[in-house]
Amino acid sequence: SDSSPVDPGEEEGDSGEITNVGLMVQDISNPFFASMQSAMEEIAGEDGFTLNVQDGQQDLGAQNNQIDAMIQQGTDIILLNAVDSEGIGSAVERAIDAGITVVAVDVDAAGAQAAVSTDNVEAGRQACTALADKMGGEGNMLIVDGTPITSVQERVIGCEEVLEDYPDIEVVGHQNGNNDRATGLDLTTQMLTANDDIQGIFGINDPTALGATLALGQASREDVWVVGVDGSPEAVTAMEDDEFPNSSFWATPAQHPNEMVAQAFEVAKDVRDNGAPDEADRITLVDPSLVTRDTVSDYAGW
Amino acid sequence: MTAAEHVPGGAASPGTAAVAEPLLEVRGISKRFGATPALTDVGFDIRPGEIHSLTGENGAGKSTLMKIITGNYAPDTGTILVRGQPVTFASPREAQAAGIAIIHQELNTIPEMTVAENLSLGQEPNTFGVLNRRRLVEEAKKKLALVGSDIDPRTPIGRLSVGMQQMVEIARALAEDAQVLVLDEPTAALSQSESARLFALLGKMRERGMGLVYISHRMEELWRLSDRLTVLRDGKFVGTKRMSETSSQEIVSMMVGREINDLYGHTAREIGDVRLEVRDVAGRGGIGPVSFDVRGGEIVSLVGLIGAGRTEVVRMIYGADRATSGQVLLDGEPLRSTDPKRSIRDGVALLPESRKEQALFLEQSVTENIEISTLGRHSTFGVTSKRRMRRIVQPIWDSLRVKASSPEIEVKSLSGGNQQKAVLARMLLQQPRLLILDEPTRGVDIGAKSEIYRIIDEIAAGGAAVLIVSSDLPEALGISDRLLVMHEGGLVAELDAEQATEELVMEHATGTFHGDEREA
Amino acid sequence: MSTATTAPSAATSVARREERVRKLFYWWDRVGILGVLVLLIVVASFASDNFLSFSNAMDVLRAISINAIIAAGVTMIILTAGIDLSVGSILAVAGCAGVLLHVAGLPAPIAVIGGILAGALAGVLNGTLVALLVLPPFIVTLGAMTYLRGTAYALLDGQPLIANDLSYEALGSSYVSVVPTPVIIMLIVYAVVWFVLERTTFGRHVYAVGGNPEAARLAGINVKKTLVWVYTIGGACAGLGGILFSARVLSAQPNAGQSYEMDAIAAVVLGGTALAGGRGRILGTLIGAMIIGVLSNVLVLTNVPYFYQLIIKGAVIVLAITLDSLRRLGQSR
Amino acid sequence: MSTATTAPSAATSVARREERVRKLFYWWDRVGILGVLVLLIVVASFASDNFLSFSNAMDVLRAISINAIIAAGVTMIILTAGIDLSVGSILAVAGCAGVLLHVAGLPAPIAVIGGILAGALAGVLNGTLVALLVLPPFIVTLGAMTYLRGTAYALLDGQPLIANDLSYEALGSSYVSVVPTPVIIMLIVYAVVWFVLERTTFGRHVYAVGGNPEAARLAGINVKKTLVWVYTIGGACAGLGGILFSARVLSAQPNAGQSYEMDAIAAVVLGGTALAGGRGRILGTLIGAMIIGVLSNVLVLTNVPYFYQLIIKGAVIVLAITLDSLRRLGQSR
Ligand SMILES: Nc1ncnc2c1ncn2[C@@H]1O[C@H](COP(=O)(O)OP(=O)(O)OP(=O)(O)O)[C@@H](O)[C@H]1O
Ligand SMILES: Nc1ncnc2c1ncn2[C@@H]1O[C@H](COP(=O)(O)OP(=O)(O)OP(=O)(O)O)[C@@H](O)[C@H]1O
Ligand SMILES: [Mg+2]
Ligand SMILES: [Mg+2]
Repeated sequence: SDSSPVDPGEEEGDSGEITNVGLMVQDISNPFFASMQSAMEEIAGEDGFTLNVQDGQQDLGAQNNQIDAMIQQGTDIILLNAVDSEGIGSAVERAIDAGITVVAVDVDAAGAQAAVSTDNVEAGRQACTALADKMGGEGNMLIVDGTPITSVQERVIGCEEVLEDYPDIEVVGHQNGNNDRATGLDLTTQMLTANDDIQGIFGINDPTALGATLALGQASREDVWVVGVDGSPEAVTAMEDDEFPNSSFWATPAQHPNEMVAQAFEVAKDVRDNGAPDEADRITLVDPSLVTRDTVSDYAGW
Repeated sequence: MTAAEHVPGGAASPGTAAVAEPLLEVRGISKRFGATPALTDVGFDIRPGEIHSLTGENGAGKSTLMKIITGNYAPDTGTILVRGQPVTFASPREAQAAGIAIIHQELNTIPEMTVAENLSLGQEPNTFGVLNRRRLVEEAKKKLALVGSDIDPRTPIGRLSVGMQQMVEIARALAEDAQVLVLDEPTAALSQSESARLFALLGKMRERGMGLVYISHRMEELWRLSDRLTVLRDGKFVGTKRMSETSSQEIVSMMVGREINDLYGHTAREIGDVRLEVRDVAGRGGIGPVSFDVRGGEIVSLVGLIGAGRTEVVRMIYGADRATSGQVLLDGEPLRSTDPKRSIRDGVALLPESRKEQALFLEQSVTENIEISTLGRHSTFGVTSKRRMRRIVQPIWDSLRVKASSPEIEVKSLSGGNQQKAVLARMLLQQPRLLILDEPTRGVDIGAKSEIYRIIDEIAAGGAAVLIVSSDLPEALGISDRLLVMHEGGLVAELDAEQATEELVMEHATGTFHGDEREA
Repeated sequence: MSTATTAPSAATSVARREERVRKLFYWWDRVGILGVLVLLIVVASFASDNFLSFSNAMDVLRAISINAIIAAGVTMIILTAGIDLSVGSILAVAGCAGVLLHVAGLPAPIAVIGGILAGALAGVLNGTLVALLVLPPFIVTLGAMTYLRGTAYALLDGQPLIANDLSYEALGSSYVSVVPTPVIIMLIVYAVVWFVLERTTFGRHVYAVGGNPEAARLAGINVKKTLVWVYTIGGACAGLGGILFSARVLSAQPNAGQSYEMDAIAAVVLGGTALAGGRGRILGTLIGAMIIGVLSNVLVLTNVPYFYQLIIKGAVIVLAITLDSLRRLGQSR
Repeated sequence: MSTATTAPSAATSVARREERVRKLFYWWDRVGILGVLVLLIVVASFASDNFLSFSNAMDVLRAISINAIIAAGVTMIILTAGIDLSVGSILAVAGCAGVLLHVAGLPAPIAVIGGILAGALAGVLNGTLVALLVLPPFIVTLGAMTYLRGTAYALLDGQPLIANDLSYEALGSSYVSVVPTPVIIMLIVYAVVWFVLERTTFGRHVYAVGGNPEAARLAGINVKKTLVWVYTIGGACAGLGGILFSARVLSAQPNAGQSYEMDAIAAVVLGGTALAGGRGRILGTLIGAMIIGVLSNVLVLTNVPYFYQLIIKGAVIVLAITLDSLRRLGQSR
């Protein structure tokens, strides 16, 4: 629908050479996305292209503008981690019209030629299954939710799906923080006051869950188990008993941002050489793998 | 006092028809602000073709009464009659529509806007809300012509002097076909020549049959202008007199409830050695170079027309503005005079020209306002003590006879004259060797004035050098030992106060002096 | 300019020259920050080869269009010595309203007007609280920022609402000849606001209320009414911004526009409008918005790492206002 | 009070009574928003059974401690008619500095002081630009907010730095008897700031500079120095906030403190300090922070869904300032 009379991407042409790659993430201060960045920097060093990393600051408007600037820049490939998978669609269309290969990473992006993404619903399922089992299938739990963005919401959906199978588990508190340690800590502290009798906590990502863990430690609460999502290095630390003795962190479904972004880059190259895959193969879904205290020693990490 | 010699304007004025129905009359007006009764059962009227003056001490309720007449405040009780018909004004607009306009004590202009825009404010010429800019300027020119002014209507009004801004406000009132015009201390910030122009204009308005209410603390102006005079005291009506049937003594005693015999309170002071030496001080905008001395125990006035550069000179001495060249010595020691903080430490105090803009912290208490410059002196390692402060402030507070319930109330709730006393108290606390006062009695009532003069005299008697900038010639002549006259940035004459007359000073100040008795 | 006309008297010619100088100063005083923008553009075009192209210029303008439109309304509000922190949330609410109306099957013009009206309505509430209850605008609009954000979420139950067939999509993505439609809309908004501020009685009242509310009241200006209108217009501008946002991303995003208020205020203040009210020009705001837009654009184009982008952006904002203030200092000497 | 003393004259006793009434008004005027807080607490204790408990009270106080400490510094800045939008970013930088010093092996006191100094340093820069170059504080600190955030990211390469063995952890999580340490620190900060503002010459200068800068200069106050100090203290308070933050979350978080400036300013303004400067009390700020804290707490305790929390929070903030302003209107009648 974009009828731009000026089409700067065309001049560059699709000469097989990749000189310019853009990596767009929702929130660079999250270690998860930073891990994507360092993985791509490594590849850029080997392959000799310029990497342009942009932080979306959770703002769809900003990501729109960044895509426009990348079009100007003559970017060859955009690896896109969208703030909103559907809302970014019109910008993706502009980029593709300008001859850029767009591959979505972690969360799908409408219109992207291909996507390599984690199944966030599955991650939520894994986390809450682990938690429910650890709780012995009964008791009260808290959900420390995050900002209303797709990836976060999908995890909660997955979790709630699982909990339907555990009628004896009740969610007695459900509050939204900012996906970070500090709000995870504050909200959990207050919810613990509101609800004395708690056995489990689900945090929508590792920073949030670790905040909840700190809250339990500061309130000297034992016999409460926490699960997060991501498989981040700090979560690993928290699960390794000797490093973090009082930790109540139980499990985290590991996603692999570094592998994911590398895979997305391979897919992008493939798209450039052989054209976009058909609808059935468009999405490469990477299943998360659950890491618990019991299995953490076997986990390679990011 | 020369004021009594003036012929009361009213006696000669043909417009004064004693029988004419009042344009405006108020009866039994009362108004309280919280617990403070500002007005109690006051009556007042104004007839066509007269100037009815209103006077009384600071805080007597003059401005409040006028604000009621012009629809700014609603009275608690009482009636307002316009040409015999009772009215109530819900807003200033309604009063204006009834032909009643006011020039407030404080300027009510919008500094960023042009003269034309200010003149048309609220009733801009427009077609369906779209400004007609040509008519805006044309109408402004016409309105300005009413007051005989030819300033460019496109100048931002903030660039004009206070006097010029006031003329613009008067033009606005006249253009609205006001029948009654209230002027609340219009000359407080005006120079001699600007005042003269204003008086001429008022005379014309009176001839046209308008009724004018004129509020002032300046006795000579009251004599010069008024047909009748009403005095308020503590919010109560004291009396209305025809000027032809009263005397200065009577008016003063009506105002302050006692007689003031020696307004300027001269004592025999001992003039000491030279304290202040100003050597070729020059500043931006063609000020100076000027040179003069002030001795210990001596009171010297710096006089001249508005814009003559007096304020500039004293500000440079104080270090508020930077001098481009020259030197200032105090007791033989050069003053670095680069910032006020230093000057205060060196024993120089300045009472600035505009108390609201340059001296007062309106939201703070009277005590806090008084002690601000001497906090360092009266604190231990930067820690102040309220009790100690009160002990220091109290005697000065008492001696100044400030009219307020307590030194702890906010200074903004004081009347103008009492605010001025608070600033003066700040200067006193500094115990300066050189005291500079820029327009020290602007807007101050006669009772307070006499107290301020007494204090100034006492300070000088204590050995300080006192330098006063005053636009009030009788005051300058009355209080000082010596006068320095400035004209267009330069010092043109030095006169002995005993021998000088208003006429002589004006000749020097306007640059029309041709005699050869020039001393400076 | 023609020398053939009869020679004017020396006095008139001096007067004319003075008039010209006066006009020049007037102009320079008003758009002086333009110098900073030009400087930035020069630096930018050296820093990146891709910067100085027509299509990139259009990108920059399109990128700033929403912020600039919001900032136009905020300029009026700040001129009255007020502030509006709720514009970002208004944008979200208006976008949601527009898309919901579209989804409800109403024609495009109705959806667009509905969104703008939703913004205006939020502005009416802000203005009423500020004007009639004499509350500090900062807190009123901070509260509004919070409850309107909640409202946007509640309207859509927290989920973005996708509308790939959005009836007013053209507002976000089409072109008028070679110029993107949002840019055209932005220019129209500025032309209108300029006209309102400079050429209507209402505009004079806005300046008067900000310059000296007491004098304005005494002159018979309805200060409260003026304030309510100004916040309403501010809300309508943010509402239009929300419509454009939704048209650009083809969806209603309840979390859209977060922290946009800061960008808008930055544009206004960079543009020379005083937060104390009464002084400022709408054109300055456009230039302020452009400075921010050019800066963001060139930082992406030159591939500066994100952290350093922030450092440079912050520093340039401070530098811009410093240059502008030095100019003003120099002028007053 | 003793009736045995010789009876004072009627006049003195009336004067004494008036003095008492006056003092009451003085006090009420200063902490009037306290009434709103009390009302909120009453409502909250009906809304949630868990609200009125000692441990929850401590939770609330601990939750507000960082915001309240930042707001104490911001109060001083606002009293001078300034503003500081950079406190959130300063918090991040200071937290990073503290943790980095710890990681570098320096003892806890050095790390703590280092963090606070980092904050103070950022404040010095803000203050210098505001005071010496006479730039608008809004833009200066908006710029600082951006470049300091970038600095925090750059210091840690964008990643949180976890320090589970943080040497000064006790500041964040320990208790003094039954009171959490951050709460004690907050109370100390308020006592100090109260003393500085009310009992020192410097405090008087702060009010004077905010009330009338020109008069302050002529009264012999070094306005520029006062301003630089105020921003420095503001920076130090935010720095202390950053140290407490890092001690609480056992890590340096470069994205910590985002939008904290708004919470701090809201506390200050709710507490009755005028954004125009020169008028306000530090105790009001503490109460303002508590209002925000109690509100957030009770919304969590009653498990209100997120969207409605936002709506209620925004509405209550507006309501609180409305109640406070009605009180003031009533008083002046
Ligand atoms: N808005 C107000 N609120 C409270 N008190 C007020 C207000 N305006 C005036 N007052 C008080 O009412 C009294 C009368 O004040 P007013 O301004 O009318 O005096 P005035 O005669 O005009 O004095 P001045 O000669 O100093 O101008 C004073 O005690 C003053 O403090
Ligand atoms: N606001 C202003 N804008 C421009 N020029 C001014 C302004 N105020 C004063 N000036 C100019 O500064 C010079 C000195 O003014 P200054 O105020 O020192 O005179 P003054 O003799 O003290 O008169 P005043 O009675 O106003 O105090 C004059 O040339 C005057 O025109
Ligand atoms: Mg008065
Ligand atoms: Mg002067």
